[in-house]
Amino acid sequence: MKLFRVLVVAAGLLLLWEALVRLTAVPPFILPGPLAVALRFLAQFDLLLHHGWVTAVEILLGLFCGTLMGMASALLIVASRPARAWLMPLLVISQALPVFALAPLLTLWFGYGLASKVVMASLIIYFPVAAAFVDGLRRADPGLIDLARVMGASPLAILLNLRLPGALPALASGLRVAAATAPIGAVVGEWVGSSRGLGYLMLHANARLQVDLMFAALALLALFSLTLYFTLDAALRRLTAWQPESDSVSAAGFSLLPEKGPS
Amino acid sequence: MKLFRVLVVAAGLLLLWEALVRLTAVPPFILPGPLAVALRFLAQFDLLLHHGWVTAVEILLGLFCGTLMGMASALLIVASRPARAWLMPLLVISQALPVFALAPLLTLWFGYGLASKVVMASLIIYFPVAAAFVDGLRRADPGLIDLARVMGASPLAILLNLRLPGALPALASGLRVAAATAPIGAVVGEWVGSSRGLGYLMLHANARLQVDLMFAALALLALFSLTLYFTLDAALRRLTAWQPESDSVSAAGFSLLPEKGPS
Amino acid sequence: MTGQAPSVRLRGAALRFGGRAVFSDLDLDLPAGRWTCLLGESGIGKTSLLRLIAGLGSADETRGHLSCSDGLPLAGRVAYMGQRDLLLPWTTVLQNVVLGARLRGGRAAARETEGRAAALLRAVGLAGREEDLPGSLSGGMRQRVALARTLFEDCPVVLMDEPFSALDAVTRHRLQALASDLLRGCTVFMVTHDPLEALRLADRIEVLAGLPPQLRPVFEPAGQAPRPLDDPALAQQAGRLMIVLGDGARAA
Amino acid sequence: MTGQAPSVRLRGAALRFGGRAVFSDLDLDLPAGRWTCLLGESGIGKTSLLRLIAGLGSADETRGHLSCSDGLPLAGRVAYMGQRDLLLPWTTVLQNVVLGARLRGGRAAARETEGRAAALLRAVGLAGREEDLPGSLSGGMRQRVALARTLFEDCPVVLMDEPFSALDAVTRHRLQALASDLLRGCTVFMVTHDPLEALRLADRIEVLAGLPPQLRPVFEPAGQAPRPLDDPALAQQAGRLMIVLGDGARAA
Amino acid sequence: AERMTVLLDWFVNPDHATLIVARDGGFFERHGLEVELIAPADPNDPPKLVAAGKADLAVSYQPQLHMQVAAGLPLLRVGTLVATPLNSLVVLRDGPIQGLADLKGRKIGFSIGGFEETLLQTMLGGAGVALDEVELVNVNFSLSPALIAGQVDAVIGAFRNFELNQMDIVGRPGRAFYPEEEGVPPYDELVLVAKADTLDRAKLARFLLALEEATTFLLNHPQSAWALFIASDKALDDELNRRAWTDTLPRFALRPAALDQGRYARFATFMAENGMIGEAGTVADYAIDVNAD
Ligand SMILES: Nc1ncnc2c1ncn2[C@@H]1O[C@H](COP(=O)(O)OP(=O)(O)OP(=O)(O)O)[C@@H](O)[C@H]1O
Ligand SMILES: Nc1ncnc2c1ncn2[C@@H]1O[C@H](COP(=O)(O)OP(=O)(O)OP(=O)(O)O)[C@@H](O)[C@H]1O
Ligand SMILES: [Mg+2]
Ligand SMILES: [Mg+2]
Repeated sequence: MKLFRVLVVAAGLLLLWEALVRLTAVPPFILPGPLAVALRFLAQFDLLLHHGWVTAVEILLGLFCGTLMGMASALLIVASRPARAWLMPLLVISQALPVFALAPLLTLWFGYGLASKVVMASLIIYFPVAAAFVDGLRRADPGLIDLARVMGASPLAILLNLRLPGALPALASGLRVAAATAPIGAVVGEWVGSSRGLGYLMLHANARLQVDLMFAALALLALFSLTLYFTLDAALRRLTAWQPESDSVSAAGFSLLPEKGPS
Repeated sequence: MKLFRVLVVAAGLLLLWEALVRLTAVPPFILPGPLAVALRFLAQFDLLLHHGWVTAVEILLGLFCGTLMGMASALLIVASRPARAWLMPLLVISQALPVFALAPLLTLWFGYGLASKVVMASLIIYFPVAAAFVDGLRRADPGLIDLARVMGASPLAILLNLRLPGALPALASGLRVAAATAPIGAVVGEWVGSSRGLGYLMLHANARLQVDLMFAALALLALFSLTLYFTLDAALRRLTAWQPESDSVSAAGFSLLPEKGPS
Repeated sequence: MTGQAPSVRLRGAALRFGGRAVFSDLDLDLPAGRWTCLLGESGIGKTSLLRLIAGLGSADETRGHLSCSDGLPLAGRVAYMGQRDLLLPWTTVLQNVVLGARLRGGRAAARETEGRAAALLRAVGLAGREEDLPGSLSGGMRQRVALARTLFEDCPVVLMDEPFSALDAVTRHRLQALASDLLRGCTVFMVTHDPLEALRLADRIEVLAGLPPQLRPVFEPAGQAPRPLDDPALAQQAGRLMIVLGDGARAA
Repeated sequence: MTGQAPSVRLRGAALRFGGRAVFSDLDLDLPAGRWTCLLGESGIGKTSLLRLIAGLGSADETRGHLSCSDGLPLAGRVAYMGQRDLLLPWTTVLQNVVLGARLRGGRAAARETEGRAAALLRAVGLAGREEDLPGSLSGGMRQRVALARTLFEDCPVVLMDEPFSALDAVTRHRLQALASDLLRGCTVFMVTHDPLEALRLADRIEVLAGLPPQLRPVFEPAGQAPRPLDDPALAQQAGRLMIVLGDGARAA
Repeated sequence: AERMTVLLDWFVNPDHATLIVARDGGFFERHGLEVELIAPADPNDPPKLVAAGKADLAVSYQPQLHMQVAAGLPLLRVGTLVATPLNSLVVLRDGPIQGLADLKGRKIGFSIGGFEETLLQTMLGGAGVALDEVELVNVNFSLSPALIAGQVDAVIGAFRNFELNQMDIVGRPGRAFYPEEEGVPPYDELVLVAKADTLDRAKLARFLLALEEATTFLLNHPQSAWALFIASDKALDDELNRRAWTDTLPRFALRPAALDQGRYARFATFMAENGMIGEAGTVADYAIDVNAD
């Protein structure tokens, strides 16, 4: 059922794409049709796989480091008010600096290899994770915190046992955004300078007007994002299952059968 | 007091920057010291202001459109389960596509003017806003929803009167991320094609080895981000004042004086 | 209360959470225009039964037949006061009271009813707190706002889950009289833990007890509610009711 | 309870939210090892007073002098049961009961005490629900978990805010006896709305009433708590207490 | 073997043929060098990184070299890859622009390199059009798409061996105007730069010798060289590269190490006259012949 839906979405997207190409008469060197892209995808599957693999590693490492850094900053920010006052502006700035300005600096410090891409991807997902987590941590139920204080809990114990679990749903929100953003982080990281990876392949293909190859790479990247997002989503849902959710549909009132005849 | 803190943060940042430059011996053509940048900032204030103004307009419009689109998608997603099934993957994909791949397409459709930058800035902040808002809307207290159902409320009335206000804190989280991200969206837009704006100025300065001018522009951009973030933050805090927050510090227990002598 | 209140008839109600059945095959009649009280041990399923009648499902399986004496569906003419106060934290006390009007008719409709809501708030002793946020109220005050909201709904059928549990004896006594007065003619179903409260207000008392839980109609207190608490008959009945409740507890 | 319970002495307590003073210049003595009950109208400031003693501030201004008979600070040896149940929604009932041990001593310390916690859960009638999440409990069950958690704390001073309000008469009766038994020798301060409960458990009853609210020591019921409810002396005292409460309400 | 890191100016393309062939044909190896080629995405970065000591050599452009040295980067041109300009102003062949004078009031797209305004000023000036009579738009990577899609009327910064073929392949052939025919002194498009203060002349001499041998091989055996080139990366084997390959061959510097002092001095003077650098300076400040002493 779920797989079926995904397939239908995919088919719908492709149709939309085809329609777009036809209706707006976009020249193929700007937006090729899905068929051309699919053919190219199959024809250069090895190449895509080779570069895709590199990018996948960067994405996962970036997600890992970024999440770790983000969570650590958030804990720091919530643990002490001074940290918050000083760290928050830094955090915001970290988000606002365009990569290309930092690229030479990053290459200088981290070299041309994996490291600089991972740093880039981490930087990009760092802020959403940290911001969401901070918000979650600060929104802990004051009643619970009061209770813990009377119980003689240290601020650290309160952080770990009360604020942290309570902030998981908010953290999950941030992580979902991060999961969808990490691929673009890695690709932008490859922009810093590389000779492998989907980002490299795309720029390369773009520079040479191999637009169908570029879109094939793009499709693979989108696939990564979706896989990452929905895998993480499922995992996070399990972790925050205690949190009541109310779909407009799922929590609908049931209806009892009206009585038919005397029973 | 607050202003004082901001000033201290700024001073601290500059010191950090200076220390970085000195300790790591970064050559000035990769990272100039803060003094050189400040001098350049003053010397070319008019130029920076001219380009900065363009970018500021793009940022604000992008933030506005992106937020609107994100909120609308979130409402749609929560309002109907089918919309959720179909729209969510699209949303994730929208986040995962690197802008530069779409840039030729976007400029083809929207030209090199304001529109394409606004579209790009909107695209970049769209997902964080939509994702956070969806999470907030779905986390409405099921008890409240039940109550409203018994009261005979339509799903729309429930959405507007219960889910929406309840989701404001989560939306605020998303908006904070958006505020910090919007500037980079506008800059990337300019970078793809433009003849004005801070992004353009940065590229231009970079190509001419006017690294201090580039960093002056970067500083202005960071200033934009900070202003935007903290302004929005203050506004959002007022809007969600009903939400209990518990700082580790502010919600601390007070202590009664121990009694001294008979009273 | 507008219109004639119907009687409500529930047959073969069953409810299950996961592997644990709360009850199965319960039959219940709520006589038209009368006040029925439900007592029973904590956790036996009173709230679940109330929610089932209100059409609210969170259980994994819910079954049963529900009908009204006038043949019309119950939905849309029932007011529900939950065990939690369920106030909207982001809006004022007054806006919480007019919530029903707002949800059904929008902001304008709600505004027209604000006078009536303010009068109800005065009646429950919250005059002057109309513009406060619920977060600044005490537990009992919050419960009184929820009560005012329920009374405000003006429905022919009213379901209330421990509506006076957080109130002091004096306020409780006064609000029982108020509710009894305002809900005269309504078909009321109220869960309570206080036998005296049940005896004071109910036309009919049911006890949910046993394993599997069964409904046992116990009393039809005589006289017109609200009955005075110092009535010696009431004290005697209270003793008998406690014995029934104790038996139920021992049986489970 | 470990160690000798101190008496607690509060002088000149004052509390203000925004422009609204809740009370000012209250004096209160909690005799060592005795059970003090506090009654009073809803919203008069009982919870606020309890929180003040617990060292919890959310008011805009809090003043007063607090001391213990042994000269040591009160913090760190007081158990607090709030008016809301305050269960952690993400962890099991058992883990909620051992929360104090967990917060003070970490996971390992908590594990050692799980046996005692399970026994307490059995005592409050929740055997078999140890591994459930609080979200799947009824209101009364949640309150019983909170009670178990408070009893688990084993502190010389215990503050409880309407600890039995969501329980049916039978369970309430049983748990009153349990608490009275387990808290023997503790300095207990309990807010309640039920005069009979106060008469059954308290060594001393205080009523908060008036404008500005003042504490009026009313009763020192004779005999050993928990007193049987069918004691005729108790019924008579209940009548007198109701009159005091009614007076207080009229005065305000 | 001694390791060397060379930063390219852009993704691998036929302009780098001699480097690729020298690496994959074993020419570097024969001179005891193990060379790593790294492609950046921003052509502005490599010179900075070389100046910061993060690589031995960078591929850059002669006009940028003058600007970089003027900005204080410790760089020296030590070799030449492509000895003619490649940059050109391109319009659609069947479009409305027949001569440079037609550009008056038109839109010109450019990819910011830092030098395009001077180029345009000189080229347009010759046709009697002032720089402020055209509208400049930064189109970044999308030079030919922007032109083909009609979003701009001309692009500057297009490489004659590359963009022209690109346009031809998609059926919208272009017409190029060459800077060196429109008043701009000829220059070396692609040069190799090294950090001035840590120059290892002997090593560089070996490097350039290997490069020279590779260039000769390229000219003598274009087919085998092409095979080596596409073997280095499968993605390179396409119609565009094949065409660009042919067009680039005659433009490679046959003597990569050789330095034409007069030509460099003339160009420096041109740059200074146009305000791109403060003063022309002496050639020795920015370019050397590693084999001279
Ligand atoms: N956070 C707050 N902000 C503003 N006012 C508050 C706040 N908390 C309590 N109050 C006010 O303080 C007064 C006393 O509240 P408190 O909770 O102590 O009452 P209470 O005696 O416990 O009542 P109840 O029996 O209903 O629980 C009330 O008028 C209440 O509105
Ligand atoms: N969401 C849920 N998930 C699982 N079990 C539930 C859920 N809600 C209620 N239950 C179970 O159903 C049973 C009946 O609960 P209900 O709330 O109806 O009790 P109650 O009679 O109202 O008790 P109380 O007097 O304590 O409010 C309890 O055993 C409870 O654990
Ligand atoms: Mg219940
Ligand atoms: Mg209270």
